[in-house]
Amino acid sequence: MTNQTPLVEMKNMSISFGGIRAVDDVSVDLQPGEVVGLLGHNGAGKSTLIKMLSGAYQGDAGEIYVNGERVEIHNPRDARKYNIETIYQTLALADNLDAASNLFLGRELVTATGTLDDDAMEAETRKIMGRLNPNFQKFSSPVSALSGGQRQSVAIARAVYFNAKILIMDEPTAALGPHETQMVAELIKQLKAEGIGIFLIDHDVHAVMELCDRASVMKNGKLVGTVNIPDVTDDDLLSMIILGKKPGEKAPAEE
Amino acid sequence: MTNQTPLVEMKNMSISFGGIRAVDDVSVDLQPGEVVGLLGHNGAGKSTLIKMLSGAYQGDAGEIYVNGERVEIHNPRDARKYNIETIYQTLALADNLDAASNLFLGRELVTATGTLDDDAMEAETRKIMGRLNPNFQKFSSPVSALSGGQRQSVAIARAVYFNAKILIMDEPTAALGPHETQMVAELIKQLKAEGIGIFLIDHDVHAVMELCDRASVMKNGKLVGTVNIPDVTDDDLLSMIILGKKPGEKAPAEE
Amino acid sequence: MQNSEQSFIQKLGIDTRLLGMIGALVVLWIIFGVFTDGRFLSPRNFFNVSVQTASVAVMATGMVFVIVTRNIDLSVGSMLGFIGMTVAALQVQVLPDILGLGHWSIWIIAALAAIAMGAVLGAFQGWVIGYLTVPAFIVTLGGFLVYRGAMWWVTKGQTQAPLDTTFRLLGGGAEGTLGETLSWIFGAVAALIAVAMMLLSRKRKSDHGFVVKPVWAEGILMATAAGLIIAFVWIMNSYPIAKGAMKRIAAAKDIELTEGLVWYHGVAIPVVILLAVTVVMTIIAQRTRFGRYVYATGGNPEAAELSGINTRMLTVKVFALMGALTGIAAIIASARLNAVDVGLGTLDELRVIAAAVIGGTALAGGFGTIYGAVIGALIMQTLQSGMASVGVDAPLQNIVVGLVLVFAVWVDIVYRRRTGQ
Amino acid sequence: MQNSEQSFIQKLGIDTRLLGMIGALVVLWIIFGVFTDGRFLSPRNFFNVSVQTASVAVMATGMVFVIVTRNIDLSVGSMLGFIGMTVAALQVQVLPDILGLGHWSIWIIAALAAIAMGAVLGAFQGWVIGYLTVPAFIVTLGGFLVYRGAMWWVTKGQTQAPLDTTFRLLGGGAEGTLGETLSWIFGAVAALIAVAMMLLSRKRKSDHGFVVKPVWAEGILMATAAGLIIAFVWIMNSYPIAKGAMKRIAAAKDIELTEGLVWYHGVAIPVVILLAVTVVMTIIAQRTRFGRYVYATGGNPEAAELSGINTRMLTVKVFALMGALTGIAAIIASARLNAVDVGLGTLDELRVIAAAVIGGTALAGGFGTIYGAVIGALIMQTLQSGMASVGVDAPLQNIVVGLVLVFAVWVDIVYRRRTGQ
Amino acid sequence: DGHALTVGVSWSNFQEERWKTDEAAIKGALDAAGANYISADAQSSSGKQLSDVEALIAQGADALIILAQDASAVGPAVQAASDEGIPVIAYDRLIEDARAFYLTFDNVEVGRMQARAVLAAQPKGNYVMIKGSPTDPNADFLRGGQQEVLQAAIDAGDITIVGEAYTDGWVPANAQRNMEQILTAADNKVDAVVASNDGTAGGVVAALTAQGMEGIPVSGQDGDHAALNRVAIGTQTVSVWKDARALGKAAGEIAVALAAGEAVEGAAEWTSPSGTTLQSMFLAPVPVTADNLNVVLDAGWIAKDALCAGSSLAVCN
Ligand SMILES: Nc1ncnc2c1ncn2[C@@H]1O[C@H](COP(=O)(O)OP(=O)(O)OP(=O)(O)O)[C@@H](O)[C@H]1O
Ligand SMILES: Nc1ncnc2c1ncn2[C@@H]1O[C@H](COP(=O)(O)OP(=O)(O)OP(=O)(O)O)[C@@H](O)[C@H]1O
Ligand SMILES: O[C@@H]1[C@@H](O)[C@H](O)OC[C@H]1O
Ligand SMILES: [Mg+2]
Ligand SMILES: [Mg+2]
Repeated sequence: MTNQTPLVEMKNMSISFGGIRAVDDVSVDLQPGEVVGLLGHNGAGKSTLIKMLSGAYQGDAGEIYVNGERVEIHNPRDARKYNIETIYQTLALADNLDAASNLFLGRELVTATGTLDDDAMEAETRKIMGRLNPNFQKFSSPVSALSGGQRQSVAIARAVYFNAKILIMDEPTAALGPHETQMVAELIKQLKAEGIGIFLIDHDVHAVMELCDRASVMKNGKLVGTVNIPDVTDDDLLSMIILGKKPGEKAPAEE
Repeated sequence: MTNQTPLVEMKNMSISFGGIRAVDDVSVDLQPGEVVGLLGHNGAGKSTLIKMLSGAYQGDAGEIYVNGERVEIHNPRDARKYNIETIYQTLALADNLDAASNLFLGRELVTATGTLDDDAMEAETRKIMGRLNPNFQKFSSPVSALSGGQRQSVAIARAVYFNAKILIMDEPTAALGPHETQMVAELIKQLKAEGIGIFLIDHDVHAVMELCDRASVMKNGKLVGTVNIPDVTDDDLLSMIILGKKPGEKAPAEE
Repeated sequence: MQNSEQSFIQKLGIDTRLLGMIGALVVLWIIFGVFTDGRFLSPRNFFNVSVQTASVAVMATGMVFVIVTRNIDLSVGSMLGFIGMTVAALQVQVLPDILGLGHWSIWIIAALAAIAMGAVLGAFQGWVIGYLTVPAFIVTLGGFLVYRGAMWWVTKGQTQAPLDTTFRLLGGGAEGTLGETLSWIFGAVAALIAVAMMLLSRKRKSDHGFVVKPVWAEGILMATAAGLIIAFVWIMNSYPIAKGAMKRIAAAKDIELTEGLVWYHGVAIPVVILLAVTVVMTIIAQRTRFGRYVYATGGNPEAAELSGINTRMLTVKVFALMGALTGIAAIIASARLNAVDVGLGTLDELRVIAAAVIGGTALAGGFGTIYGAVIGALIMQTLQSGMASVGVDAPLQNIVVGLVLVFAVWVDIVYRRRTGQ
Repeated sequence: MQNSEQSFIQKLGIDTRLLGMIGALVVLWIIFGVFTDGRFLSPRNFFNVSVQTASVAVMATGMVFVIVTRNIDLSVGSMLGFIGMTVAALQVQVLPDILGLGHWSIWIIAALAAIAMGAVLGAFQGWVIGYLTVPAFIVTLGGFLVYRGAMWWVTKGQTQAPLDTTFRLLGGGAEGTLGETLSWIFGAVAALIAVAMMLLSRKRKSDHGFVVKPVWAEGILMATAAGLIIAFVWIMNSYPIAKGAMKRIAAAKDIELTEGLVWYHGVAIPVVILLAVTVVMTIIAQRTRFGRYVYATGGNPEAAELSGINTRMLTVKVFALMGALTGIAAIIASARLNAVDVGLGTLDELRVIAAAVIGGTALAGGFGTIYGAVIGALIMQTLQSGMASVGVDAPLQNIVVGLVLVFAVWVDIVYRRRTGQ
Repeated sequence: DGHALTVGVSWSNFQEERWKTDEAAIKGALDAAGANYISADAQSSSGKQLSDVEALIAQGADALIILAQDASAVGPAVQAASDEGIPVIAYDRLIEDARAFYLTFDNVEVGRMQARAVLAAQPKGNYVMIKGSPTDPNADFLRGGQQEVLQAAIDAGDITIVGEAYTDGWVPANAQRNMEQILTAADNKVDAVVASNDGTAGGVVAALTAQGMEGIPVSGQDGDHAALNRVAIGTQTVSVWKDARALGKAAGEIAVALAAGEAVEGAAEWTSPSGTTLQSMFLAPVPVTADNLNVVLDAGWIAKDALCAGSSLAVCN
């Protein structure tokens, strides 16, 4: 790890739901142009952790630093101020609106008179969707009429269209076909090259090995550890996820 | 392919939404104890095809045979009559109910006096969830409080708990962690051994190669072709998905 | 402090929603008590309020199902009026001619007719909603207009009174109660059943090897439940029957009244009906398939349909049930007034929906409890009766009721947020 | 046949929902026309119905936003009454004392006060709903009670009349119209604007290289739009002013009336207001960020919040807008009656919500159009006025209105299902 | 001119029991004159009433009978009618417009009669005033008349008003609840109740019965059958009877006369409290008590078995 100021640092984050600790004293960080994988079993707390960064949840404890400065993120609007963009696992689309409306939601293009410029937005949407999902044609249907993968493409497009500095991707390719997945992988590489920092949650260990620089593994709300990808094998990662111990460490006693 | 009566035959199925053909004259079939993969790009029409079998949609044209007999499936209740169980891509869970209530929805266990036996249902749920997702503990929370993978485990449990003869799995492992995915793979093998026929939609070509006997590939609503898995390679499948042609065939003209 | 309070409640395992509402209710009682020099806290007033609440509360339990399934029923007030008018005409004009005035079976026929009529009307509305897919708002708004008009036609607008003497008991009043002894028996049996149910549930849980509440917590809960029931009976049994009414009753029963003799009311029959309805509806909601499907459909209609639930037929059943309960409410309301005029039930739809919503039923569907709706009805009635007792006049009453309503719900929301959902 | 009809409509690109509703409306008109020997289709009756619809329709456009964001507003009827009473008292009791009776600015002050008052009351309700998270149903039920009570207090229940003479014009009537010439100008300008907007949108689309409608389709649409506007003005301009009213107007303007002279009404001012509100609200709904956020929030509140929309503030704005529109409706309603009594606005909340729902607004949120709500209001008013014209006996009128309401919505649903959504 | 006259009637709220009698009487008078009857129900909304009147005019009415929801808010309706030269009859309730013909029973007088009858039965003690709907101006007229009669006794200290409440929408169930709460607050120390109509009286009697207090003086109006039966049984003291048949018949005849441009026999000028002078005709209300129940019987207003159920009065035997 270089010693330059990290783009994002989350320190000692904790949050509970109804008395149960979903995230328990977890710290992770991210450098510009770096992809950090977040791994862990189902319910480990990955989504909950990144939702504290994106403003969807407010943690019970912990500190967040962006570019070395302490920030308070109370809601998604705060996160946008710091150019944090998120692809949520649940996609967070307004089902009754079409792809373009969803893509530009909260940041609509307007004409000179201040009214919505739907045509310009649709044109832009066609461009970016062409890069993500070449089969996609349903520009005037509400997204509720889209297939699972089409919906996911819209959510991805939304996060990458605006000039994010920090990108959070929560299982972005879960519903994507092999071709579409490949296109997203290329996109990630390109964004990384542009100096954007990315948190990538993905259950596919191969993809993580291919795309990430580092990986943080969680188990039952706690951080198991963070490793440099070049230093580990697929199986190391798998055993961290399943056994909850770093390579060479002894498994911790189950709570 | 053996010549015994197929468990399921869907012949020349078609359905349109607002004038656009989502599924166009597709035929597939399934033998007992066989796993047939359904592949295709996002929006190819896989989910729509199987929804005509599960009773969620009614096709515009086509015929369905179960055990060689022509059947009419107008709604999900009809499908259940033929022991067809489905794991929907959208999971189809009642968010306000807990895992056990969702698992037994429509087929609740009752006590001698005819009232719901919630405790028995919870006990059963604990058993089956233990086999699918050992970390799962949230038995009394509504499923809206579960992580994406936990929700998917509940949906899987629901489909496999009851004695299905025909099982439809629409991207069952999309949100699952590596360990949980492995457990589902084992489950599929075991169900197959019990003589159950399975339609498996999965974007992971490796998984399809490992689990399936045959694979049908769709593109833009049409069937590209059906192949025996032992006869093809990963790359054959990929090129069928992306180029829309059977191995050795010429690519069809794009519409 | 807040945390220890929270964990105490958690250990007891009661939902904070219930506590919050009961808290809001108790606060209202105390405020009105202060303003009326304690009269509002007299057994007499508790008796009054309990009877006044019954009709709306009975309907509110049904409205919970309607709203949980993402529907609404604007027709209940009019339907109550229509049913009330029809069975009143039956008692006043039709049955006496056939069976003779005061025949013993008149009240039974009338009561059954009311319930059946409600179920049929409700089922028809449910059919239009479920099978013809016309939105419930429109269908029941139509019903609201139709029943009010139809009510007029039954008797050309004429008030029907007086009703059958036995039927009248279903509305409460000095005669329409269980009386002292029966009330005690009723209380004891109810308390026993409550405790037995809790023990049974505990046993079932531990049979399945689940963690159960600590014994002390279970003990406190049982004692509270039984205690509340007995306390309620005791209050109702401390409200003496007025001298004039005693004379009337004594005369009717041919008893000699001695000087200094006091009789007490006991639990009113409409309240007994309400309690029975509450218990049955709670069981339906929590312990039957039908109830489970109601909540599942409200939570996710598509998921319910995909799970093999016939959501259309479910809608028919839910509205039929709502109608039958409206029939019961019509019996109580008409018997209590001993008359049915064309205004009967006016605005009741708002009261009923408000009771359900105050009681925590979400208009977006999927959530709501029967006891919540009953307590909601009690809060609404407490507000109205309290205002009348304090002597606030109608226009000001409305203002105060409106403000307190919003305030009470807000307090409840804040309380629940504090104690962690 | 069905298919070719369908594809013709598809090519025209109008939504079948709109066609279905207009169809239902036309059917009602024809039926009433037959039953009244054509009187219902007279210019006079179209004029009446258009004015009668205005107040409810203005509020219905706001109710669309309220319901789309998954809220409800039960307070509009009472709020209309309260605002109406307050600005009536202002005109009758306060301003004449300060400015002198009949001062030219009275109507302006009164009108602005009405709108401002509505916006403030609405914003406050919205704040309680958005920030204190009390359900809209409860908050506006509270408002319903509070405003009705408050209205009584403004004048201790006394009716306020007559209103300022200029203010009165905002309610229509023989004097409150644009007159013949202005109406023609109004119609011509409106038709031109409609055609220009369609051309502009076509140009923008083709500039971005999107497929546009065939020229013939676009032509038919433009001709229809312009034609409808001109036809409407023509009908309003064929309704002669009654002799008595002409005398009065002539006297007021000091004109000599010659024998055989006929004046025509032209478009009524409340209808002009309604059209202006409809256009503005449609632009807000379809062409502004605020409108987009309203629909997004209704479709998925969490997604909207996660997309950086301040959904709480949005709630405040939606209710403030609803309040301001209620203020406008109060102006129309009170000016039309030239008086405000304590019953003003009674039951309007139901009419307004019904208009929005008939017009296709889904109570579950996310869907609804402004024009739909206006047509919904027109359907409701047609039903009510038609009943009074046909000569059905008064008590039967409610029944028929209720039945036809459900029937009309059902027909619309079946029609849309047939033509594919 | 060949075609028959049409008379339009606009009801304020047809739901209430008494109007059906009025309607029958109006229809009867019109039938006799060969005129047509058309009607509409404003459902307690003055706005709807204006629309209704417009519809009735558009329908070709030659004369209008209006039961006004509000005395001032029907102004534009009268205006519209007079613009077309159509005569308007203010039926039962005042319309503040000189162009209208006012035909009514005097409501203040009704209030006086109610109070007089109760005062006669119970000259001293604690009184409760159950008023009508706060949105009906008649409620205050009635209350005013009641006060006139009671004032002296109040000043003398003979009478104390221990409770007073409006009844939302004249709904009996609301009156019952208000009465219950007042009885609780007053510890049953109530000696007489002045209720403003028969419906509210019914609610009051139900509340009194629960306390065994049925039989104390209670007033009402309208001659509702259930109320007359209570008078016969002794649980209500008086129902001020406004013979709707006479009023309706008169209205029908006057409408026909005015439409034909004829003068109305027996009409006189009358000036309202706020200074509007109109042509008018007043019919006399009759207080019906146990002593003169034969009046309603003789008039054929009610059948004997309906009046007498459960009663042992002389008229009933
Ligand atoms: N809103 C909530 N209310 C209550 N519990 C919650 C809520 N959100 C998450 N949880 C719980 O917190 C834990 C962590 O959930 P989270 O969604 O972060 O898991 P995850 O690591 O993203 O899992 P997956 O791989 O399945 O997406 C889970 O046990 C879940 O049930
Ligand atoms: N209810 C619907 N209304 C309109 N169009 C629909 C509907 N459901 C599906 N479609 C369309 O039908 C096509 C096929 O969708 P389907 O969900 O079957 O795709 P899929 O092959 O399952 O894709 P994925 O891999 O993304 O899940 C898509 O273009 C989709 O937009
Ligand atoms: O006769 C009464 C009438 O005058 C009043 O306006 O409304 C109530 C009726 O009982
Ligand atoms: Mg997750
Ligand atoms: Mg799919």
